[in-house]
Amino acid sequence: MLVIVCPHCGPRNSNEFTFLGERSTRPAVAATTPAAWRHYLYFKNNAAGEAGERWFHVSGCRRFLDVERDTLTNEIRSVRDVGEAAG
Amino acid sequence: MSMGGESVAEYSSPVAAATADLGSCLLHDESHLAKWRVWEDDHGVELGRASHYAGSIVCAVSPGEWIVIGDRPDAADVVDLTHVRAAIRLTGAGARSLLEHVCALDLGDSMTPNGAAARTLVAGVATEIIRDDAAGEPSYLLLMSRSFARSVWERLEAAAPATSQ
Amino acid sequence: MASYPTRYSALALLRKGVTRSDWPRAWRHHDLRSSYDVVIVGGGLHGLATAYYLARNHHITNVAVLDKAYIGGGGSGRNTAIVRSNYLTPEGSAFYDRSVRLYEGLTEDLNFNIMFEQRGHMTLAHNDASLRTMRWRAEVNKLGGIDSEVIDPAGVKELAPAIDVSDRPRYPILGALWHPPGGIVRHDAVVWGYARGADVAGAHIHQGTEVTGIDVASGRVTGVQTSRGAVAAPVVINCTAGWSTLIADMAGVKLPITTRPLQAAVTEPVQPFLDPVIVSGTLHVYVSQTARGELVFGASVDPFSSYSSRGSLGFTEGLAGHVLELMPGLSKMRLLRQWAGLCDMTPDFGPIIGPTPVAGFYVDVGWGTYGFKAGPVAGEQVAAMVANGTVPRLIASFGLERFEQGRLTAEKGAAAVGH
Amino acid sequence: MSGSRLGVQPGELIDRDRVVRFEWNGTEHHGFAGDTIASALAAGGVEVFSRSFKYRRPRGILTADYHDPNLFVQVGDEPNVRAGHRLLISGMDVTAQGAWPSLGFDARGANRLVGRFLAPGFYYKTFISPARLRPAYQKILRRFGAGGKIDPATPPAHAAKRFAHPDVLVAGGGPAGMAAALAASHRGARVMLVEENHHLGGHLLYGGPESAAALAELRALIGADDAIEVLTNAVVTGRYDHNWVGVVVRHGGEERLVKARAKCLVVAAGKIERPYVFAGNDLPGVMLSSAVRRLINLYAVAPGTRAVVATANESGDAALADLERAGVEVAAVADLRKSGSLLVRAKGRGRLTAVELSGGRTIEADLLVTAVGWTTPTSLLNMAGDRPVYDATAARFLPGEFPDDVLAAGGVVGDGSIESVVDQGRVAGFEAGRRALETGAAWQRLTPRAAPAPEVDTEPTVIPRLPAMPHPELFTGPTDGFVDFSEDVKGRDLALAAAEGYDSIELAKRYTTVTMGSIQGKLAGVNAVAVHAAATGATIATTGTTTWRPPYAPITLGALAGVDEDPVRYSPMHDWHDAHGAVPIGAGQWIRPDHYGDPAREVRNTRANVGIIDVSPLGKIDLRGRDVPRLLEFVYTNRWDSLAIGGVRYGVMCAEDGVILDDGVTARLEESRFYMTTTSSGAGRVWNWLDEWLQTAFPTWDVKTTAVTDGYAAMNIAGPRSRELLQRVASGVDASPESFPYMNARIATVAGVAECIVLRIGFTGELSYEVHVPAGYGLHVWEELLAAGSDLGIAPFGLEAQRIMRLEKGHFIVGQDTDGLTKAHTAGLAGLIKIDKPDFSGKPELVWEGEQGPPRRLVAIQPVDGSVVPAEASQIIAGGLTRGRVTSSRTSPTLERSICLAIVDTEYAAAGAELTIRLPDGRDVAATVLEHHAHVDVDGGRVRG
Repeated sequence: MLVIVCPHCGPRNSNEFTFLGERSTRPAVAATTPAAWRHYLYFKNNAAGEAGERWFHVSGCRRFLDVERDTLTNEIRSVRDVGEAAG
Repeated sequence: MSMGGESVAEYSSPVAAATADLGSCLLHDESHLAKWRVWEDDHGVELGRASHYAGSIVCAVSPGEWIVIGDRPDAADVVDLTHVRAAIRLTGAGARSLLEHVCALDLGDSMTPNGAAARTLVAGVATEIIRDDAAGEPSYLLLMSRSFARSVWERLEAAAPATSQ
Repeated sequence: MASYPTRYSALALLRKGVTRSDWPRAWRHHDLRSSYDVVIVGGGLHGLATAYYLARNHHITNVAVLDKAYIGGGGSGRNTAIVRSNYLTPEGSAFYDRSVRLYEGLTEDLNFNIMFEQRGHMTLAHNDASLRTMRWRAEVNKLGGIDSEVIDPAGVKELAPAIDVSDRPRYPILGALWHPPGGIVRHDAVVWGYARGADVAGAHIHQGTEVTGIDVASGRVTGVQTSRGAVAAPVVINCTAGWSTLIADMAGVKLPITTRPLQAAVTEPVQPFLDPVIVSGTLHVYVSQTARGELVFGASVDPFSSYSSRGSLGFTEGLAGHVLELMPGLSKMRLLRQWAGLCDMTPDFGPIIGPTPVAGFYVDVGWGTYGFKAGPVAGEQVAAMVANGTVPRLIASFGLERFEQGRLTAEKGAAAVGH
Repeated sequence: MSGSRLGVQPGELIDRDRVVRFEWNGTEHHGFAGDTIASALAAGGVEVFSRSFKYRRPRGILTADYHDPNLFVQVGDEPNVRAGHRLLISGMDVTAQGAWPSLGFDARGANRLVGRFLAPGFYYKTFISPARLRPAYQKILRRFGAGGKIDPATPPAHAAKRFAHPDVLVAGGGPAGMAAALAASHRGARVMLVEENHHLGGHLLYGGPESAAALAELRALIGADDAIEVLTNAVVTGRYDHNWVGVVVRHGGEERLVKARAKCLVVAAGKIERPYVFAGNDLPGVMLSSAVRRLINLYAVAPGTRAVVATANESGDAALADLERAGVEVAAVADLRKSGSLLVRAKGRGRLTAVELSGGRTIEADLLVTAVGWTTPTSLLNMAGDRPVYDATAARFLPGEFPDDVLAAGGVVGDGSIESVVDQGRVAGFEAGRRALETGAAWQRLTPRAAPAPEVDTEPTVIPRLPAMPHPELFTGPTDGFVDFSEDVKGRDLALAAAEGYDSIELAKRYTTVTMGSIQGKLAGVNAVAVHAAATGATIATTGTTTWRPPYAPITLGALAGVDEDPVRYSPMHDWHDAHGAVPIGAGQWIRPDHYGDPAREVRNTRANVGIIDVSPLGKIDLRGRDVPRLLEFVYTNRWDSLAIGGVRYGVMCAEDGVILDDGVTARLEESRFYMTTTSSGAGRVWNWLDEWLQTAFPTWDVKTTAVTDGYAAMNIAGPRSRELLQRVASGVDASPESFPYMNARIATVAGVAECIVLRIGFTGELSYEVHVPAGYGLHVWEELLAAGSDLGIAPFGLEAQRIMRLEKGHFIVGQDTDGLTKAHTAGLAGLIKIDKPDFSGKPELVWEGEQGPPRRLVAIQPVDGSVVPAEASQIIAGGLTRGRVTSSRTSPTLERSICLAIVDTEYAAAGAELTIRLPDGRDVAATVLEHHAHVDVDGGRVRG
């Protein structure tokens, strides 16, 4: 049971969150091709180490979060709300 | 649709009993309380806190929104949660240890002092927990989706025998 | 094909016992050659089976199997050793049916007792939807000539008396998919049997040899870099699990795979009481009792991707709760050991077998939670693909290209009722 | 002759005033309160407690504690009870395990004779052919399985779990652990102190007067400290990510799980005494020095009458002293620290009778005590990422590196006097407390609800090294013996395995099963490594240990399960259904009425008069804000901007891959207030889906979503007389078809309940109104509707009748008539896909599917023989291959014939096409494809009426 430090709720057990996988960018629908679109759908980096992920605090504040996690150690480097993810 | 509206209809509670005496603490069904969701608050209630205002409790468990328990607040957008959320109150010396059987949150005074509010899992159900001590006695108000209330109530009763140990 | 220096048999066992002489090595150490005809990355079940069938079926013996640690240390040694073929799609069930048939002959074929116990495989249905899926699988299986049928709760009770079939609102048992040919195998034995067979046929098994790079020149694979030096090879096959995307990345090939831990656990042994393999998709649990008397448990993959193969406490809690939902009498059994393996999940729960955009670089990956039961057939088909340079019909629908083309395989439904 | 009860010992744990009677293999025995099963039996002269797994050799006491591989017994319906740990209870029914037909005579003991032929992995080498006999072999092999019996009728033993948040969790209640707990508490930390045995103290319990004094003092201090929670007869089973720690608390056979998020974990697990590998080392009468010390000091049991002591350390010396004090004759002492002094072999048939020492000296004895060294239980440290390092001087593995939130104290890190161990533990605990408080303060700062974080000391304290004392490297003697007692693995077995190619320790472990038994290699681990290293010409250091995997000690499934149950959801009208003969059915988390006796009658009544169904589980989402229409345009495939106030529209949501996610109707109640309904199972998924798009893609849009599923009891009144019924109970709404047409919604007061939402929609293919009532008044309105409609022939109907009617109407159910690959075109929704919209979820895939045409289609079909109802999932075949499947099928009470929905390959989907359905019983039946999905109310006259 990982501890994820939610920026709004503080440290919480990971079973309060839904894992949505590595973040990916949605191609512009008007211009996309089947290959490009399906890479967006199916192909991830599957990084061994630093991964940029999206989690959802479904049983807490219901905010979507950008999580930087080391997939080898499960160490979590940072958790930010998608709203201020750039910050 | 809050209680005491013009309705003559008979209200029914989501749980079987109004109260349950679990020895070191009491369960009370307070589902009938009017509850509201708003996106503005002029009392300045901060995230993670709950405060009393003229008979109402205002709490914040998610950024930019508040839950009001009591009279309908005066706000642009108000969603009535009265029937959406059931309310169960645990009061008594053993309330915390009972809750610790079904809730992973650190309920100690440093992490969850009186007046703290949070949404978390209680008996596997997303629940707003408000620590609302009454006359120095530990008390927690739990709000959860109405259809789960019976399950949660029964889980609390099932855990009770173990609290002694 | 060369024969074993000492064939295994009861008689040989007796002879060794009397003369107190030792057995020859099951596989030998070799120097790493500077070039091989085929380099197989990954000394697990799939890699070793591929080497074995390359030699036995196609007389390709100048083959190296490279493993960064020891053979069978990955998914091959961490799975729950269940074999079945009652899949949802015609392609899927035909493929796994071939695997079951290979397993049935494997002990004699490899002259190594893999202890395949066909005690039957039972997938429980707790609601209309899963009962419907069971019937769907059974009907597809029957069309493919696979022994698979839907049975009622009484039938469940008869085959597995420990199961509680009493009527209850939450998880009643409405019936089950019954698959007599299914069963369990001693997983390590399969790895060792293939290793011994591949070794005697001339393949080189190099343990402790990590692949650090894959050489590609003008769209062709030319060899691999390893912790023990460079090896030239016109054909490189990625037979890894857990690390398959990292190996493919070395060749510049992207795979639609995410790596998830799959946990398993075993109890202390008790006297035999459970014959068939029991699976509940709804409760995400599968159970079998080994010849040693232990119960072996597995569940669904972890809720988030990770390369960490440490077990979690939450897994054992959920597992125990669900096992006791099925068999309440087991509450005093003790969980002895838990572990995790890495599973390569694909978007459609189908494997990825076939050529890649890099000529000579093949993949046999994406095996999710069911790579063990497919080991023999995957090895056989991949060997045929490499030897003949064409993709055999049996694996035609499992190619990498299907994802860009949007032609996903339909096992999605089956994976939900897993293992 | 056997052991027997001694006079009163200073530190004994037994209460001689309380005699406890129990049964052992059917004969009555007695012991004292405080006895373990094993100590009581030993006091009563029992020497053989079990038979070994492979060779069925008789086995006696080895370590006399929880981890004794020879003391597994059956207690009533509980298998594999540790007799060296479990306290005696009066009336206990204790039996030996795996000793069929009896402990004395064991037919399978014949195995011993053929031991030479049962080389490691012998089973891989035989039973190879003929294949037809293999199942028989397998049955025989299974008979040899170890372990006790489980009775499937055992009543479930579940105990509620609990969560804990100690600042410092100390694993191990010996001197170091107790000192660490006290120091951490003095620092201001809340401490949980966990001890595996029944009493705090570790080896101080049997260490003589000096130990006793120290123990008394430490216990007094801990007893007086409210900040320390002491859990005895409890064990830390695992350390998981981020210091999530499992603790099992035992009460006799019952176990209870505590899940602790420890800010700092102190591992003070002590040392485990290691057996010696030599011929006869498993004979009853051969014991470790710690076993002898436990038996004499804790239970006042003489372990033998004539002893040989082979010692290489202080523990053996102390055991020697204990024996002499207890009046046990010591025939010889072999000091293995002296060169040339050897322990050669133990002799005897079924029990020890003599011991051979160096120089051919053979001494008669019924007790052989060995003290040859220690194993460090680094299990918890390994789980924290530690890789132990072999220290040749100390002849044991010692901890290496582990994270900051884990510390080690006492025997796991080194040796020393009581003072030095206590002192090292004290400092470790002091520093653990500081780290924990620092973490706690950081968590308070990160937690809005928390109290203000206190100032904490950030100055680390250096923890003194506890040097590991030199110890001779004693693993195997001059003869071969058992390395693993629970698996019957000898040294030669490991050597043979290595010679056969299983030459990495992990391969050797898997091949010989060494360390894989029920004591998890606690005793065998290091000896196995030593033997394997010798066999492969490697060193112990380079060979390394095998991985310690959780749990540290086995946990019952009952403890892991606890009383947790997946939560169940009830409708506000649930009790009414119960009271009125509803047959319940689980639908996801909901318990719903499947029917009230006769679904067909319910259908006919609804079509003829009016029926009422509880559809409360239907997902409901309140949508507010200026930009709701933009959101609907994006998540649904069809158009929404034009929806008028009071209007209702049906929509389908697709995921980005074009696969149907959910469907439902959405009403516009006010300019900026919408009311979305979803499938019951999709309610949560859809709410999350909306919020995900709003938060990640459209953060500036003015849309507020609130799940209100539970806020409204929903009941659908359907049938030709439903309008009349509504008119009777509803006020504030004109129900006439002109002012309240199909696909419209109104706010109304129903049966006196204001703020009800009434939707005129028709899932059943009837004129019908869905009344959504504030949940607390649901039962009231439900009963009022039934009363008001009694003369209209109203009757409730359940899920089954609804399924039949929706099938008659040809409405598909997402997840039943569609699957994980069904895109919108396949479901025949082309008309609802507006690709002229600039963007919506899944648009590209739907555009491409539209261009290529779907490979499969959802169609309505009817078997030619209307009396045949093809089971759902029956395959549609052509040329022996599957071309599709029946997704829904029922007998239509309205048409009095079978009707179906099916997904078929497009080439077979044309209206009028003749199909062949293969029934589960193997028969083939013919069926025809209809033009529309609807079998009933094809023109929509009923719903629109």
